[in-house]
Amino acid sequence: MSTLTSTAAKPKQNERRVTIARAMAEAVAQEMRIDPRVFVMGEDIGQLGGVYGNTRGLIEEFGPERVRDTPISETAFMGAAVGAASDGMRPVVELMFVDFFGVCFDAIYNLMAKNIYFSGGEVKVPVVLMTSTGGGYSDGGQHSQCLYGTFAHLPGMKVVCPSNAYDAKGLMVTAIRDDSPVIYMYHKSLQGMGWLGTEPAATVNVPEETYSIPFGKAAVVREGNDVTIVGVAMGVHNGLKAADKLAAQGISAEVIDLRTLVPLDRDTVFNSVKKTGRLIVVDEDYQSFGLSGEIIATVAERDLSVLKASPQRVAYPDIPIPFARPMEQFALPNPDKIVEAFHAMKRT
Amino acid sequence: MSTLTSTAAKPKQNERRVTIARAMAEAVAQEMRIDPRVFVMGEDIGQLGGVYGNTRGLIEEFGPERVRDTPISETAFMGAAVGAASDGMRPVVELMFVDFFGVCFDAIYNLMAKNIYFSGGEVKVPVVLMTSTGGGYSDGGQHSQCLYGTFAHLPGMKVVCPSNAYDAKGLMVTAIRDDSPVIYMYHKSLQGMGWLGTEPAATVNVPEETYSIPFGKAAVVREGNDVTIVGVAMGVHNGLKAADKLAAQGISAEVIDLRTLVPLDRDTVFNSVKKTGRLIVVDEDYQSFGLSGEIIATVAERDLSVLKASPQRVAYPDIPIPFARPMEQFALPNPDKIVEAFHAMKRT
Amino acid sequence: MQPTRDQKVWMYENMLVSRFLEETIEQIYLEGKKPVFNMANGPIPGEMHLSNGQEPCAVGVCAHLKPEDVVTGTHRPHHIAVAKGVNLRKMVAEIFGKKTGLSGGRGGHMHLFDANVNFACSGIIGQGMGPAVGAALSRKMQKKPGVAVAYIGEGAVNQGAFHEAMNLAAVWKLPFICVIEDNQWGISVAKSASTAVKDNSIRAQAYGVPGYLVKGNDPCEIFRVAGECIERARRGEGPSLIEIETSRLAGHFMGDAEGYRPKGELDALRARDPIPAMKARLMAEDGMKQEENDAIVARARAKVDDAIQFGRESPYAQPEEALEKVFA
Amino acid sequence: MQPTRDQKVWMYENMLVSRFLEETIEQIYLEGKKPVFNMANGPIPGEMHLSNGQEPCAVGVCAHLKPEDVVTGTHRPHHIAVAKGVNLRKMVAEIFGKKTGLSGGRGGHMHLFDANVNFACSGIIGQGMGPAVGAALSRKMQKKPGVAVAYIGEGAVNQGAFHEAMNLAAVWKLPFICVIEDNQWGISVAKSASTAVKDNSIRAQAYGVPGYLVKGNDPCEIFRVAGECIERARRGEGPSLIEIETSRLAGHFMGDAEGYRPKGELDALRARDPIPAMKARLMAEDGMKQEENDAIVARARAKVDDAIQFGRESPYAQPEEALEKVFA
Ligand SMILES: Cc1ncc(C[n+]2csc(CCOP(=O)(O)OP(=O)(O)O)c2C)c(N)n1
Ligand SMILES: Cc1ncc(C[n+]2csc(CCOP(=O)(O)OP(=O)(O)O)c2C)c(N)n1
Ligand SMILES: [Mg+2]
Ligand SMILES: [Mg+2]
Repeated sequence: MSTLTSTAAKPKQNERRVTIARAMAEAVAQEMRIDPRVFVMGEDIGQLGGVYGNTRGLIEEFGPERVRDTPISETAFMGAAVGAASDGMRPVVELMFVDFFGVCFDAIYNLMAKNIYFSGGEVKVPVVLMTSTGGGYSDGGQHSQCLYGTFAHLPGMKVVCPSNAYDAKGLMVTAIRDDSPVIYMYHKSLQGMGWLGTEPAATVNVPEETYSIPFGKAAVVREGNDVTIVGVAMGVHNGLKAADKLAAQGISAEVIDLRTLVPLDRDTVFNSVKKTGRLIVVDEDYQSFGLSGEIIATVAERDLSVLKASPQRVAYPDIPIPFARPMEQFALPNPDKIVEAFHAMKRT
Repeated sequence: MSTLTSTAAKPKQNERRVTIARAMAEAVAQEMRIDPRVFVMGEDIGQLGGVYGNTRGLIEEFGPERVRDTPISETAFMGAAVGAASDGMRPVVELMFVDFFGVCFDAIYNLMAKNIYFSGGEVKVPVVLMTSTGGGYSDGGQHSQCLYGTFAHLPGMKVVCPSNAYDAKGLMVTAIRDDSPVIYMYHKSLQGMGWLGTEPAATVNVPEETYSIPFGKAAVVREGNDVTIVGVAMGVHNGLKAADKLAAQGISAEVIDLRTLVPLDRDTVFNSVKKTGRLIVVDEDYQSFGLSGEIIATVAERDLSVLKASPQRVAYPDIPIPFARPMEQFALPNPDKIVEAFHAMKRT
Repeated sequence: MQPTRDQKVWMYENMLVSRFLEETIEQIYLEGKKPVFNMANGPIPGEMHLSNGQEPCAVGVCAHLKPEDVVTGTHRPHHIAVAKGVNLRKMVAEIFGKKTGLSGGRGGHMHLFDANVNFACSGIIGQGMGPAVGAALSRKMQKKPGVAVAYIGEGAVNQGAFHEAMNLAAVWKLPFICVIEDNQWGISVAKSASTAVKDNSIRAQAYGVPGYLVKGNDPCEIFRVAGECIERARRGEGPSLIEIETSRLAGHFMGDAEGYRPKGELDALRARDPIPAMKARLMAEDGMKQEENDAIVARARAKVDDAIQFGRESPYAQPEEALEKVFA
Repeated sequence: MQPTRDQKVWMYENMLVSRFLEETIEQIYLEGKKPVFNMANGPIPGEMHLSNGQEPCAVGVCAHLKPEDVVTGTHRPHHIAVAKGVNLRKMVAEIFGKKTGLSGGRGGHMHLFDANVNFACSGIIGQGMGPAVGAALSRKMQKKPGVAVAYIGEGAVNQGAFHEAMNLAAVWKLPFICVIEDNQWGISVAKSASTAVKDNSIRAQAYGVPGYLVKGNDPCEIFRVAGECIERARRGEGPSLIEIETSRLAGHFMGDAEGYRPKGELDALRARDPIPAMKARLMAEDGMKQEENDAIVARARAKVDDAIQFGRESPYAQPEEALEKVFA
């Protein structure tokens, strides 16, 4: 099991507390200072500082050559990121909402993700693709999706999903330094943008100096003995809140933040379930054919005998995301649903 | 459990045996005859009859107005299919290789798949999107994928994957008559095109008259007691061959052809595993975050106690598809791997 | 082709309906969002793209259209929906997310579908193009009357969908018109920073179709040009393209601080607000008196008030209705 | 800008290398595929898109390029790769799927990458555009010399990627050239059925960049026009577009029965085969004698034979090497 744990749960007096948005921008800026090959491009990432604040301050420091607003031409600029990366640059490129992937997915999954393989490793593709995920604020079915499973399913891309600012910074540094494409998925409601109704626990102490967090190391963000709750991004916060509720019922839940989906830290999940015997996967992405199934299968195929009860999932139902608040909130995972899932588990 | 079974296994004397390609074209032609709203569009589906033969003969009978070769503009013509369908037509549209979905996926998954929902059911979107899947003939990493999980993960599309010509015809008729979008995925190596090294067992007796096969009904294509092998398309044939090999070892395998991934016949899978206690999922799509995990989770979450051993998957590894024959064949699922998986199962 | 007096009045009134609607939505949108602006709160949550200033693009084109004609709007669809005759009560109820809305609250303001008047839209840039071309194809194949119009922003013209759909419509000679609303901005990015040509009308040449540039944000001039294009399409002579220079009088969406706007731009645009201009013109050229104006204004106001009241007072769908209507 | 005699000879020789390569591949491809043609069989399995007839497009442009310049090819890449100076042995080994190939056999004939001469390609229509524009951006940002050329078929021009990338290159004034190989066919679909304009060169106007049409499939004329575009790009004056009328002398891919070709077309095209024409020209205009020709032919043949032998005799990678090189 990984010994890394999130600092999310330990606020201290007078410490510097930073939003994910700022942690991302800080990581990018620090890398841009030491590496002239790093540059940023995307829609409204210049003067506007990114719709979600994650490029704020960059154009002021680095100018419009290295912080490039693009036309609304995702196929062209995703393809351009691939070409620039193969030519020695290290683009950090933004897809404003992950929901827009469909207009440019060929450039992402047929070029960005495969050119290393197609070149037998002779060509490197150090692209970081930042993209916003998540709903909960009534933005409708084309602006609220997570699509974790969609990206994690297709080989050739590393997939990062931070749940807090500390991880956001360290994972961004690792992403920029990686010679392979990294899809960096940040959840809008964790960004620390008040106008999106942010989850406060995502804003945590973040060291000013540069540091990196390795990919493929899940964090056990809360230890427990009776059930393992696995998630990413908002799912981690839902898991932690559910763990509080379960604790009030005398049930001790362990909460795992996968942090990266590719590579996936299957060992940490398996070892935790081996200890607790029970598994709940929380996923804000669509339920079927995605993350939740994969995590359950990961445990079941390795050794079914570690499971003391039927594993459960609390995921987004297989429906487009509705606009109206009551319908959207009904469909989203939440702590109560996790608690219910625990009690609904069929014991073997 | 469904009582429908495939006719694949029962060849008779003098019967009409038909390839999947021809079964598809026949179903489309029969529907075009009775319904003037049905038309076909795509690349090279006119005079060429489709690269995979599945529109052969249509332009001769119905002319170029109803059988339309398109420019290489998938975003435009997929979008046009949506617009035409909402305007009362019933387009059957071809994406030549499923691998190309990335150039037009927004039109598919943000429009085609969601407009019914976004209109509260007021708008219908009767599109059939036919697309070829699969490798095994050294066509490289942009022309050999299956992507079952990618399509099945995203809500709003029905997903059909026939394994034989009988099902291909009946499922096509159902697809054309459905008022919702249907992704009809046909496997190149089952098409009965000699130049693709076809699997002969996919070419079966097909009635001349029109018939339909309901979606969401898996077929138990072989009954057995010791292990359940679940797959679609080529996976079914691999499963059947593995079942023969297992039978020679005294092991009785049940083989399930899911036939449609959305809707997914979870009951048939669960009931079979309840009987056999063992589960192997065969998938030519990438292993992680896809079909194989979903099927395992489906059984595990419903009632873990039906499983007598750790379920296994024989799927495509999480790598782009290599060109060279030895590497590609190494990576593909095959009957021997299924037999091995059976023996590797950890008993609880 | 010049609009008749009735057509001018129709355009004026629909511009007013659209503007009153936006102004009312603006107020209601801010309910529950003060002192802290949080998009998730209030009676109208989520993103809100207002169309203030762009009304001429909607009325000048739609004045020629019948319910049978097809229109696809953008992420900024209200003015177009109003001009196309979308059921206003249901539309407002949809914007509130209510059960009585066009989709029962599943869609929201970027997803307004009214099959009765053949209106649809999408929140994805450029993606109204393909469906409109498909509807045009459907009419041609069925030999049914009707043209299809796709609205698109000047920023969206740089999206591949524009190119593919224009070419397809031209190759197949479909009754299709692409209307570009050039408000000079794609969120914070100026047209000059995103577009290699000054006028998108020149891009019509890439498809061998007529291309027009309409300056001045003038409903009558738009009417004239759109009339030609639509007649052409109705005659079966194929597609055309119109770029309209218009103005975005609001932020990209509500909450946009617009720090990127050059100082003075907004004031200059407001001074050229097309609605007072239209009023002045009707008075000057068409003998409209203040009373007639007041009556038009009152009618427009009443329509909006009625729709707003309907939307506000309608109930939400049951939460679990979210699970319905995924398939037809 | 006219080619020197040396440049003409270089072009001629590279056309020969390319043609001999295709002819040899054609033969080997059919091994194991008779009597039943099954793409999966033989020493070279999979799809095979030959470039016979299109050699002038490759040599006329690449004659101006240095190894540092960037080229992206299409699904039909051999002639371009040859002219760009891709390591021929490794390229042929890749086409055979061997361990000694450019990617160790992972890519295959539609995925030829040679970082030493900055060549890449993709099997997806139009998707060479973005990467070439990105490479051009990289050079501009790094203030390093080098232009980027994207090849694309006339059918692929109707793909959104073309439009987006042209606009991006133009807005950012990048050292980029788009070369359209117009062989009149996209598989079985004629240009007239897919493209709303007769000449794609007119589409340059949609991006405010120079557009050229080169007729006659003539390497020297292509050289002249490409030279202007490339010089322009090197001077920092931005992108341009060239459409070349060329001919596809083979099927779309091997196994294509070409039932869609009008009768006589192929014979007419073969009568205008650019390689004999170039030979005749060198003899007529540049005093090339039969001996010199024979020497050139022999050199070209030897290069191909050597590469083919290398490819054939090289071993395959171990099957499990398929699992390597997914990430850098
Ligand atoms: C494919 C895609 N990319 C990006 C966006 C985000 N986005 C929404 S509106 C907008 C600007 C659109 O500009 P324009 O087309 O000029 O329309 P306007 O907002 O000015 O009306 C952008 C970039 C989107 N919705 N879809
Ligand atoms: C996005 C996409 N759509 C379709 C195809 C299938 N396809 C391969 S080559 C081809 C025709 C290309 O025509 P053109 O661009 O003129 O090039 P040519 O083959 O004539 O060299 C098509 C449709 C593809 N590879 N990618
Ligand atoms: Mg705009
Ligand atoms: Mg061509």
